[in-house]
Amino acid sequence: AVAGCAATDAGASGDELVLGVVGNNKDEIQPYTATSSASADSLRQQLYDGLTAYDADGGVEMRLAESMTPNDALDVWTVKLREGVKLHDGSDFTSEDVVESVRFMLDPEHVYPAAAQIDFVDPDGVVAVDDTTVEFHLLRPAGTFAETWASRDLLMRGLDESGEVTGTGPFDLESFTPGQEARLVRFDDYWGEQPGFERLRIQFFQDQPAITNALRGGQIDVAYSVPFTDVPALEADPNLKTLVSESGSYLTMSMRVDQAPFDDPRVQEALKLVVDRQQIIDNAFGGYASLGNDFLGNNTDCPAPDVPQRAQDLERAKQLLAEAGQQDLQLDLVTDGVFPGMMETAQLYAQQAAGAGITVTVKKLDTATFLNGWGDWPFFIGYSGSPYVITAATHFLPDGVENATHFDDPAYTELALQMMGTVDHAEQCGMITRLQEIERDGGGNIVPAYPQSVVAYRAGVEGLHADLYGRTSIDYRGVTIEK
Amino acid sequence: MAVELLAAPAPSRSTRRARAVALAVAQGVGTLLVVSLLIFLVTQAMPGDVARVVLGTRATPETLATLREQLGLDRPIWEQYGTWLWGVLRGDFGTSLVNGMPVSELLAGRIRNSLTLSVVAMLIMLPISLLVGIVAAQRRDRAFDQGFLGTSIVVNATPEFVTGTVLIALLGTTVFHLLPPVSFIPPGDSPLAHPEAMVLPVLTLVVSGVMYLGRLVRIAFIDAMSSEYVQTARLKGLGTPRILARHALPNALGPVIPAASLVAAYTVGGVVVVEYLFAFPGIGAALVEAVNNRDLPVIQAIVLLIAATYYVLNLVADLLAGGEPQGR
Amino acid sequence: MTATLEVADLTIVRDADEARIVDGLSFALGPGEVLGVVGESGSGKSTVALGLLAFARPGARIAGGRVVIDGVDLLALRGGELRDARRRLAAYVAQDPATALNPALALRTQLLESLDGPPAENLDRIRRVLRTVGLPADDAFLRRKPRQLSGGQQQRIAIAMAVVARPRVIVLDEPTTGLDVSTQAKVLALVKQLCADEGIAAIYVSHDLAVVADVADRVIVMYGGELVELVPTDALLGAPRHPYSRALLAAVPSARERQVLHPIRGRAPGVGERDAGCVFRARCDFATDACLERPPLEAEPGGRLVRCVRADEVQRLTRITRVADRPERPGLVCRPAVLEAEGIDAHYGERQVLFNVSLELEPGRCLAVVGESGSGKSTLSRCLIGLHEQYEGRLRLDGEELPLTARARPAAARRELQYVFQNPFGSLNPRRTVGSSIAAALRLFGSDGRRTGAVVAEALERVEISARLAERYPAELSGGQRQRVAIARALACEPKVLLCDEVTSALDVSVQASVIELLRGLIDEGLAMLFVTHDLAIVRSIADSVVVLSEGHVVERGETAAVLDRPSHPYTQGLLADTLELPALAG
Amino acid sequence: MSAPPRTEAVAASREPSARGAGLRRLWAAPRVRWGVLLLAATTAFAFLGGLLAPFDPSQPVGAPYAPPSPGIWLGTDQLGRDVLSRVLHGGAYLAWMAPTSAVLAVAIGAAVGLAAAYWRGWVDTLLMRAMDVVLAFPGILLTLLFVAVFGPLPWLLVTLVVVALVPGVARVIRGAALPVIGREYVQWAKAVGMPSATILRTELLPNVSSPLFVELGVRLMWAVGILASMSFIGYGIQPPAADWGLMVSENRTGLGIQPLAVLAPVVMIVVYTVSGNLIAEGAARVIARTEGRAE
Ligand SMILES: Nc1ncnc2c1ncn2[C@@H]1O[C@H](COP(=O)(O)OP(=O)(O)OP(=O)(O)O)[C@@H](O)[C@H]1O
Ligand SMILES: Nc1ncnc2c1ncn2[C@@H]1O[C@H](COP(=O)(O)OP(=O)(O)OP(=O)(O)O)[C@@H](O)[C@H]1O
Ligand SMILES: [Mg+2]
Ligand SMILES: [Mg+2]
Repeated sequence: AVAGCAATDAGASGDELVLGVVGNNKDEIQPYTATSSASADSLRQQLYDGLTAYDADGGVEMRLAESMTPNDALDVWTVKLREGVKLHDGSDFTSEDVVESVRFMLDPEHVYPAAAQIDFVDPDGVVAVDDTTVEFHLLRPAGTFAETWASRDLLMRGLDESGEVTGTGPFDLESFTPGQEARLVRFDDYWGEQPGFERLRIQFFQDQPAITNALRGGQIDVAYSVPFTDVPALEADPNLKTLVSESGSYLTMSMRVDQAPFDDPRVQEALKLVVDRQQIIDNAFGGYASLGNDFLGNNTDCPAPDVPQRAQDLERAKQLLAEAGQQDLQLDLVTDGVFPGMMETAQLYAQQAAGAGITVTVKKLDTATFLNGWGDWPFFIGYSGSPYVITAATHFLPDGVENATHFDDPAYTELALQMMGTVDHAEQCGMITRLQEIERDGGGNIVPAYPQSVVAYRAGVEGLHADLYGRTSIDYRGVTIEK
Repeated sequence: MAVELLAAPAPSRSTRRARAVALAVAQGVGTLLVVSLLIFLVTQAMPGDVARVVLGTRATPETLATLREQLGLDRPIWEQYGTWLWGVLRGDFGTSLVNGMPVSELLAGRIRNSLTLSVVAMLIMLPISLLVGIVAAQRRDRAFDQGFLGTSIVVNATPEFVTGTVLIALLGTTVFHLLPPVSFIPPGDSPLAHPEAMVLPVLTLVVSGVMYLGRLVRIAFIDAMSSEYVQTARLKGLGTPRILARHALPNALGPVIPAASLVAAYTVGGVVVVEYLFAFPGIGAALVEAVNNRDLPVIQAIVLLIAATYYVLNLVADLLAGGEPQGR
Repeated sequence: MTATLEVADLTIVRDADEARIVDGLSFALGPGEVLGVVGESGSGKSTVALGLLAFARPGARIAGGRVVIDGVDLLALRGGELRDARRRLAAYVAQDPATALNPALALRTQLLESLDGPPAENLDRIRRVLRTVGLPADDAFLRRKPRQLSGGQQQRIAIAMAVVARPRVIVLDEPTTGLDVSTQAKVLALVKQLCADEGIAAIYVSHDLAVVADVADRVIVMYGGELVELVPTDALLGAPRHPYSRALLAAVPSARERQVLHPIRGRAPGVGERDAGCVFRARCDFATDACLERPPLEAEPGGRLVRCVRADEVQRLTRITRVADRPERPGLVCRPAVLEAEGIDAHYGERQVLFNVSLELEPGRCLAVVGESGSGKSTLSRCLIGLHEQYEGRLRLDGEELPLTARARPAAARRELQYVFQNPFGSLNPRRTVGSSIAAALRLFGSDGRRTGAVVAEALERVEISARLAERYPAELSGGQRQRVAIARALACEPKVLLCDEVTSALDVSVQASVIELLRGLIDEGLAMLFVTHDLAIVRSIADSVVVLSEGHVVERGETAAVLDRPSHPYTQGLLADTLELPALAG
Repeated sequence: MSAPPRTEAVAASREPSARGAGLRRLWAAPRVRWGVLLLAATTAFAFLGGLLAPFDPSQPVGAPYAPPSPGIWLGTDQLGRDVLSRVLHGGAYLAWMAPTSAVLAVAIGAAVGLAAAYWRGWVDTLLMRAMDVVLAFPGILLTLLFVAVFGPLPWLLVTLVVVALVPGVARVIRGAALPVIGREYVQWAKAVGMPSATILRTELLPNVSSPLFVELGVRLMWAVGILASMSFIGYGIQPPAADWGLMVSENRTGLGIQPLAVLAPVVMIVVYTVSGNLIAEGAARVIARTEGRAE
């Protein structure tokens, strides 16, 4: 009731939507920076488009590309661009822009980590055939070409006359201060569906609690995401609403399977068996999750593998440990706790593991320290949010950059490469399901739950849509606000 | 005995003072140098570097090497320090390692924000502390005094984050929605243009500050009021208001000024918690993020700034309180 | 003649327990008259002085009586009226101007604030008063802060501040205690002149009989918060009728002739420690059973008041013998000097404070070092003991070269040279018992641990302190007792030379007398002593020879009698002239 | 050296003459006594409270942020753990870390302050400059840096608090010691050649015991504040440990629905700190009183 006199920020009046997200000083406007962060992502999604994109359910849709056609060997792809796409400076988006973007990404000097996702593209083999046609000559055949370009890291940029970076996205940038705020205005020549409001302000926060406070204080309209533990407090507030989506992002408790004691499958199995998944769902995710079954990837539109749900079995776990001679296993579980649920899951897991005589000590590190040991931590909390095609390559192939579990299963590798060389979606799905089965039983990841993502927003914001890839709060197609 | 306290001739006193100030400044610069060197060395010992932070989990040995080379992290640390120091001596604080922005540009707004926050807090805190302290001293051991002492014992015992959290819940989110719980200050705007954003952080600082300073004022006043010169003033037939204002106040300020300057230094350098709590875009918050990012030039600039502020405030307090800076 | 000031039954009590600090005091005072108030420390002098302005320090309360000035009873006034009265009728000068003047305010402000009326006129008045008290009256001077003045100047400002509003009565509480003799002389002359010229009645509080004798027309002797005798000054000095007055006089040393001093035994009672009888009973040589009841204050001819049942006998039976009954020490004994100092130059930083000072100390003799405040007396003794860092010269102990600093000296030398300080309140560690302080000294010089207790007791007995007090902390001792413990500590080390720096200047005359007599005894036992003082009367009582210091230079030296009777240097002559002396005694 | 004090002191026969009269006088002050008792009670609570806890402090016993119910008297926290049990366990760290840091800081600070005051000259300059350097470091920065280097180890946190507190103590004690060093008994001790260490120990130290006590109280209070704040901003004691400061931080967003999860630890922190405050207050009063009388 008192909300009427809430001291909302001056700019929030009229036709402006304010988004709150944890910010980062590292953010830049140009899309090919070394860092990836939620805040940079929320900004880039407004400024740029990709050639393709995942839709809300995990399927691939065309964006700047109108079509993608391979040759028979799958090593030359012809991309036809959408007609009439404008850059923010008013000029047309053309194939030249695509060539420039791709080459920039692939140039090692620019240290763009996501370039690893398109390492099959030959920089010199990207050719503009005409204004709206680009030919990609690949270093090796790729079946998942369209899926690959749907990655949110592979956006297309343009350059204006002065060489400044510009984009084709639904919003044009007005001002940007890293770590503080970005102001954007609607780009009226946008080729796609327009947002229903004029201005967008992205407010960057240092931490999550402040976002929650700001939302409750009426200072922001939409929170990028909220910690599950905050949800009850937010739901109790009559001025706020929440939108729950299934999510393709989840945390894992991961172990280095090439190292003792985790190289012993009995130990792996035991560590997976001690998890009381329902308790984690209820207490770490506030109920906003579904049972996880220790494989990555409910982030596709493929059906889940038909495997039994793993459940807590402390007796069996103890027995396995005894067999492996690891009765009093002592482990450090390392995390930087940056994603919601990480600390909570870690704490609950430590508590549950104690039931099988395993001593798990949770170690929270600052991000830099955590990253410094990345790849070396024997037991840590990881995070995965990319579509399975990418996940398979980066997390499970022996030379995958994010393969911190040091998983190396020849059967998996072979199948994964085969999957990436397939264009047929149904066929791909079949293979993905099998890959997931392999990692469920032999992989180093414990996936206790598949969390949902909860977006909280001010009543009055209409039209936000559930999204498997966590874009609920930053995809404003058709969103309107009423102050 | 008293007779030998003959005044030294004025000029010699002031030259002595000037020399002492010069010495203090020199020592201050030395202190800053030591501080910067220590910081530099400690950051070298920190696990992880800016390249790792920037590249995150997708780093490969090659990308790490390239980035480190681009940032100059591959050079010997003495060379890095030398370059940095040389830059500082010419007034160039370098560029942020994480986003390449000049440190001065990155911090200018934040410095202004923090400074405004501290100054406003001090400006409100000082008169209130004086008033409360004087009234409590005047009503020594009566209800007001007892009440003030009791409150201050509890409030002083309450860490600021608790006070702040309670204020947020009370005024911002849960009970009333009167004030914004988070302090947005759009970049480029003066914090003074957003008074509503300042209220809660200032209030948090002021509440703790008043309870601390007010007590010092109270004690200083009790001391001054029981001094012989106040007794003399009474015997001269002066009224209480004049005695308070003219006789007790100037003397009572003596012990209060150093404490006030300490509080001022604290509100400049130690507001991290308050800034963190209200997401106030100041240097405290910037420092935390710089450390997390291992962004050395930013860390160094902020630390030097805080250390210098502290030092200057301290010096000023010495000058105000004791005439000469102590050659400590 | 109507009295300017009339005090009736003034009673001031301690808040906590209603114990009387001042007990039913009555007297009257005419215009221009100066009334002295004397008494030992703690007798309630300051309490009376403040009470006359209807003021009581926190913790005390004026419980009854009247203070009437020009027909106005100050004690009946409240608020604005009282403030007014304090401005127009009565004024107060505190003992220590360094603390009584506000350090933060310019002189001008402090002088002006008690005047109302047009500022220009006030300023005129101030300038006139400043000239009267012998201070510059220019603007630059008026802009100064108190700490930019010397002690004497500060005290004159305080007096100017008191008289500037033309009060009828001015109360001066020991205004010269902190000053040296020449400054004291000037201040006293000023007070006398102001009272005579402006017709101000003055109450002059002091513990120094000589000062009171010099300035006052009549004297109140206070003891234990009571008025025990009120007499015209001459009558007091000639024929004291109260045993306490008599004892006080007997304890005062004279610069003119050498005499045995008679300390008053015992200790003055504290507030709340008095019983129903005569307050002085416990220390009185005349006490009888009759004194178990409190004697009334008897009015006597000549406006004299005495509170003693045996006043007549006191006056009749015992004449005060102030004759030089101590034998002059036989001339030069020509024993070899224990401690010799040669050509001492001492500095503080850039500034030189001692210039080529030489002296010799012989066993069984006392050498006095006299001089004004700041002349370098303490510095000299600090040099000898080795505490001063910046000095040159040569020292010899028993003919052996003595290193200049204490640190460099052998243990034996540090034992043989001992130092007793001016301030009895600082010379003992408050956190050690008396016994432990002495034992610490003994331990340093490797005494036999088992005998320590006995040696401590012995040392205390030597200074006439009960060995039982060894268990006490300094805070539980009186100033005189502390000073004696400090001497005992020095003696316990079996020194050959004792350096005493103004050891009595913080003590009451009665206590001073006991300490002087104690020291005298030690000298007779063969100790060599250097006695630093600014009081020529004490020099006469204790010293065999004298060195006069002025601004760091020795200006005169010789046998005590010779120097004091026939001073040759003008500086010494001036010093002697300014030294106040009780007037020649009857009988 | 102004006018000589001539008040014959409170004489004989009252106080019992025993060693440590200073401490006894402090103890006689009601505030000091209350403070010490409160401190003892809170400390006992912090150490022994765990034994009374109805539940394992890291065991979820219900839904997150559940309101109080029978058996779960203070409700649950953000992970559904029993708030009461966590509060009972949550003082253990603070209860040893805060006093340890305060005592160490006061000990080191006193040593530095006394040495600086006693030797003056370059020793003084060196020590006090060093203190300035330390003071000029924002304490929070030290925390960030060192916790990043070594991790949030309890002994490291204690060290950091000590480092943050020492300069203040050193200054105060130096200030308190300077006049004492000018006192005649110290001069005498120097003159008779008492070894410096002995002078510092027996002549100086006992005579600054009252300010030391005040410092102990004040620093204890600050130590609690700093440690709790460290936990709060995530650089102190780490989850899943039960710790009062951490509990405030963890549960503050739930303040609206389950206020007890925040208020209970807050009350404990405040009570604990008040004890330090009371001690300091009381000691300061005693000093004021004795100085007013004796000096
Ligand atoms: N406000 C007070 N509260 C309690 N006791 C007091 C108070 N004022 C004075 N006394 C006590 O009363 C006695 C007389 O004090 P007063 O200062 O009047 O003595 P005095 O004669 O002036 O001594 P001195 O020569 O040392 O100045 C002392 O024992 C003192 O302790
Ligand atoms: N610590 C010091 N630093 C600088 N100057 C000093 C110091 N102590 C004394 N002086 C100066 O040295 C001179 C001699 O001082 P000293 O104390 O020896 O005099 P005194 O004759 O003992 O005086 P008093 O009778 O007042 O005790 C004085 O002018 C004094 O101002
Ligand atoms: Mg007095
Ligand atoms: Mg002297």
